[in-house]
Amino acid sequence: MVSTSFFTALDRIFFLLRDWLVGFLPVALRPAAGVLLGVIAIVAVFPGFFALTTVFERKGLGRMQNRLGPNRVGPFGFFQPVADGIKALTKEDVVPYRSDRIVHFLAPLVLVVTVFLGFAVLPMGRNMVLADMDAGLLFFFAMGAATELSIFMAGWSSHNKYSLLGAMRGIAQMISYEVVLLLSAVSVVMIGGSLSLSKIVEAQNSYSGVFPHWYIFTPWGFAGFVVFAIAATAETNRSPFDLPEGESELVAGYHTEYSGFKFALFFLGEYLAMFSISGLGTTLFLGGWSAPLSFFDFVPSWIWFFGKVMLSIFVFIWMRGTLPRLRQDQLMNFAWKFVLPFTLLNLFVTALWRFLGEGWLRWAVCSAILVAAWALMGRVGMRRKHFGPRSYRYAE
Amino acid sequence: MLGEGILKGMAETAKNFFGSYVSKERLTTVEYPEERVPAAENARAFPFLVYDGPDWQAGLRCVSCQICEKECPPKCILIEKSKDKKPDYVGKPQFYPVRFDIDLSVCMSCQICVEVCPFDAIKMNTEFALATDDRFGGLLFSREKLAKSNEYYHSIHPTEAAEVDARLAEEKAKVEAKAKAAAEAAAAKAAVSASPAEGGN
Amino acid sequence: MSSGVQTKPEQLEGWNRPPVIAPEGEGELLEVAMGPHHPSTHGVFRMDVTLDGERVIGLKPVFGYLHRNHEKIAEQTSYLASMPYTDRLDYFCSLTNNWAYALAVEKLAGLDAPERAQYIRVILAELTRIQNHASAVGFLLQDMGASGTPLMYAFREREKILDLFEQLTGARMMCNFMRFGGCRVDATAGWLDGARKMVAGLPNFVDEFEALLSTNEILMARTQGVGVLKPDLAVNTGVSGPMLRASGVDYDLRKVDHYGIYDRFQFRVPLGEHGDIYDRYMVRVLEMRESIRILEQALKDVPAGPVMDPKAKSRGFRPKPGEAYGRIEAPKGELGFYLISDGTPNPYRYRVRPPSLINLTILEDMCLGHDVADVVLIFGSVDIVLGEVDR
Amino acid sequence: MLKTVEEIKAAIEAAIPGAGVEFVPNPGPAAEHSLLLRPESAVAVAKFLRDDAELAFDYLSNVTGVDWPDKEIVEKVKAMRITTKTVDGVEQQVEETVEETRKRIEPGCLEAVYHLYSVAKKHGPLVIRMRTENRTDRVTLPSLTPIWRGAEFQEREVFDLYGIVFAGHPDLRRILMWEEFKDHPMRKDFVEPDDYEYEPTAHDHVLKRAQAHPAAVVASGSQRWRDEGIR
Repeated sequence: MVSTSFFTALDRIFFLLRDWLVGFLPVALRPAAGVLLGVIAIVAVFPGFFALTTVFERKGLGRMQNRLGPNRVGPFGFFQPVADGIKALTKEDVVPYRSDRIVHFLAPLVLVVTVFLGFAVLPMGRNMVLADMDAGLLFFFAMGAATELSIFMAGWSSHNKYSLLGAMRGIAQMISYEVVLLLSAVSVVMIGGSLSLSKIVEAQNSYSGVFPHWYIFTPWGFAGFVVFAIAATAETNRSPFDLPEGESELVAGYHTEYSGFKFALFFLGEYLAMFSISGLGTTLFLGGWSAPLSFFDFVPSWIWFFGKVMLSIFVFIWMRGTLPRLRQDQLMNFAWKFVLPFTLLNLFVTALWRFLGEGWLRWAVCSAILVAAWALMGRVGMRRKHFGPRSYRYAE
Repeated sequence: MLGEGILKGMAETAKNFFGSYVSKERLTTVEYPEERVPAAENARAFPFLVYDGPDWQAGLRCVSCQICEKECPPKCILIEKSKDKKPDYVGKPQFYPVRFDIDLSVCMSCQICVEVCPFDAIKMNTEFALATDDRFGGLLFSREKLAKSNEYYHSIHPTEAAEVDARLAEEKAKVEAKAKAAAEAAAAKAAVSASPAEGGN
Repeated sequence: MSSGVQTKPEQLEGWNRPPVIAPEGEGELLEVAMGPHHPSTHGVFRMDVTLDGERVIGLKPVFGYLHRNHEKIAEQTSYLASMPYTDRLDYFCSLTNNWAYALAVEKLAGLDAPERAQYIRVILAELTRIQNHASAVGFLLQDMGASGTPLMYAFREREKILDLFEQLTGARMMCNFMRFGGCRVDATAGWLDGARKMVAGLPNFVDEFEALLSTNEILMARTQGVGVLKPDLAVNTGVSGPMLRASGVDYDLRKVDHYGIYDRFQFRVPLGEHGDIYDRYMVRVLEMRESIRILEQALKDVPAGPVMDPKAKSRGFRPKPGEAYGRIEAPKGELGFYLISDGTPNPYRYRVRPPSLINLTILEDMCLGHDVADVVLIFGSVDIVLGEVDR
Repeated sequence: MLKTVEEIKAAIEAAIPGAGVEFVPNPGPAAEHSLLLRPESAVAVAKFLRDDAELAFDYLSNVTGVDWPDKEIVEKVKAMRITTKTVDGVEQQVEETVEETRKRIEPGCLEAVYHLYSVAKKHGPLVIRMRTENRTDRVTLPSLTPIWRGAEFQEREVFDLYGIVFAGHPDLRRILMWEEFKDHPMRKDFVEPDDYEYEPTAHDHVLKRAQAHPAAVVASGSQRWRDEGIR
């Protein structure tokens, strides 16, 4: 019993901490102070998380490429982000002569602020959500869409051809994949019956035997998750959809003309967007903060949440380490001609799942439809675009 | 199926990710300043001058023939010939360089000076970390800096140095034998020419 | 001097210019100077690209940033002293550069390399080819945005090959190894064993390399049907090497010219059918496999014997007056040296036929009508080294 | 199998009357003899070489220039001279062999050398050459780029480094040197300007040479350098 209460306390540790801190204040100020503390926690924790991720990313990429990765600053190179931060802070802030200075200055700020706002609705643990809105999902997507603005601001104001091309690519790509992202989330809403992210997690937080009822373990959920992952990668401009940055073509895309701390802000924004979208994916398909097996329930819920986010970050890094980049027209084709129809089909399959009732039949039917659709559309698409594996002849 | 190739590639990177923790074959990195790969025996960096014996000035093998100066592709060698002569390793009087400069900032480590040297006087060093912050002359090595003992040569290129030593010893033996023969002949001649005189006495 | 006589392309007979691509709709064209400082121009190289949106409607390559007049330097020094300069042409494959130059001088002076030297040359050239192709493909995929993973795998193997080079020649990249009438030093039995061991591990590497991306859908979508070079145009443009063979032209100097001792080895010449980037990629990968085959055969029985022609001499080398053009199948294409001797110790005329430069002739034709992202790929698939282009 | 260079010459002359192809022997061990084309008929000959079914030289491997500066030739000539001598009181005209030293200047030229191969027939090389009339003002040769596109960059390079103007080249600009550069660095009489991109190094004989330089200026080219103050 002692241990149970200990783990419960650990699960609620952030609340206890907050209540203890807020307890020093007059009662009237307590709710506001509590929220403020939450905001501070998010603003403090996630950049720290970002710093760690950069090291892990570089080390992970290094290992995938049979290198060691950074290992010079501090033990195992873990202080590398500190060095990087100092470097970014002390660097000269170069603003192009003919740029639109105000917009140029605002762009990174807009990015970081809007991305931070998205965290407000993510349930990071049992009851750990800053603003538990009824339409949390909608709020999240609204905030996500605002990042496009900042990219365009950056690209336009820089007065640089590469930046402009990068920004144009970015806008086109993000708008296209926004549609897919939303539609793949809609299937979750259809089953979960709520736009509130905490309710969606609650809906998944139950077990058959030891196995959880996460949406990813259903045919429509798995398909939805795959599509969501594709769209999320595109939305955060990560490889293989990193065209707006397109290092080998566009130098650095929309942030070519940024240096010093503004560049660091862009960098931060990109990673924060990655965290928030991973958090959303976790919430929607991976059961949010719920434990993967019922007997692990005692582990604090926020550990599960962050663990799952970390896992998805690893997948992001893994993809970056493997995949080459798509081309703009292929990216758009893929979004509108493959992913979008597939997502629409998935909506239909979700509905089917909802109304077929319990039993093996819905499993078989839904899986068959989705697998067949994926295979067929993939084959047709590859044939239409005339690509596929080839065999080679030799001259003796 | 669409995505097959992508999954195959991902499996490959995953294999390398975990493989790099267990296999030395995969993780070939050598963390340079702390650990170093031993230099290959043939490795070459920059030239140095070989001397025999304890005194570098007396033992310098270079006879200032200036072939290397002429053949050096980037022309980084500057030699000034001595006016007087001093005996070389076989005892034959030879010129020696009063000045032998190699501008290592220009040298491109091609080893042609070594190849063309008929006296095995210039060889390649394996020391490559010569960075200096003196841009004008920090890498202009003079005789003093270039001279390295034969023992040092043996320590960096043992096989090659042994061959060179054997060759030189052979030459020396040949020269000595010749000199001995000549001396004997001269002695004999002297004896022959002396004997009538003796008889005359 | 005036900039010469300009004739409009359409007035020329047989002038195989690319079709002029007109911009679509209205609006301004964007002129972007890609380079000289750009992440994927493989050095200091510039492409003045005219863009309609992201579509390329004009491209002019500009180079010479690395020009050092290598030919003039060579004409002012002795034959031997040019050898280390050839290392610095295509600094990825110094050994094949050495060989091409040695071959030309041997032709000029009537020398012949002994058996053992020929074997060593073949071994070194094929090792060079493997490491060059691996890195070229790695760089191509790097340009495609693959975060350097394939490049790092290529470099991992290259590291092992360079170690072999260092053990034999004394240097990793600037080998300066071949001589007129042979090789500078002999390969020891230990070195040959090391090479055998290294070569035994290579097929594994190529398999891994192929598994990584060869059937990757993104790669296929990006490269297939992009940058197509038709065989007759390729021949007319003097394109050589893997690029020519990717267009389906069976022309491998190892088979055609019978230089060295390539006649003795069994190997095949892979040919592409479409002449696009994917074919160039795959032809390189398949050539690596064939090189491994040659290496296995060459390393099996290296005959004993000297490695230098006894007629050859390092000092006072003066070929008889005359001229010679020697060419070999370097990893990048046909590398030729044209030499005129006037009987003095210095060549009267020394000319390098740089495959990288001549393969670039066709760059504009291949790029027109494609996206700016494809320009980078097409350029990467040509496989150039600026040290050789600019000389 | 490839015909000999003489046979090719005969084939050309049969196909193009008045082509005026000249045979240039190569004394070296390589024995790659070449054909000297006349600029007027060079394009026609090149087209024939490319399109003839038997020759099929479809692959232009190498294009290069060679500079042959004016040569002063000192030769001893034996000349028959008719002198008037008085022999036995009679004036007679006698032929006499006199040896005299003559100096003559053999005019130089710029030469473009093309190495042709056949990909279709897998034979080669055939070396063809063209020569300009002199090295100063009459330096125009016909471009073979319309026949072999492979000549495009290489002819530009020859133009850049040697100054041969290829008439009919679609885009004859400098290729390796920068546009503003004067003179042609691969010519034998080109004198390196010691003063451009100069920075002091330990390897500093350059400095001394530069100071001694004005006296050594022989070529008008480097004088132009000096005049226009390029550094």
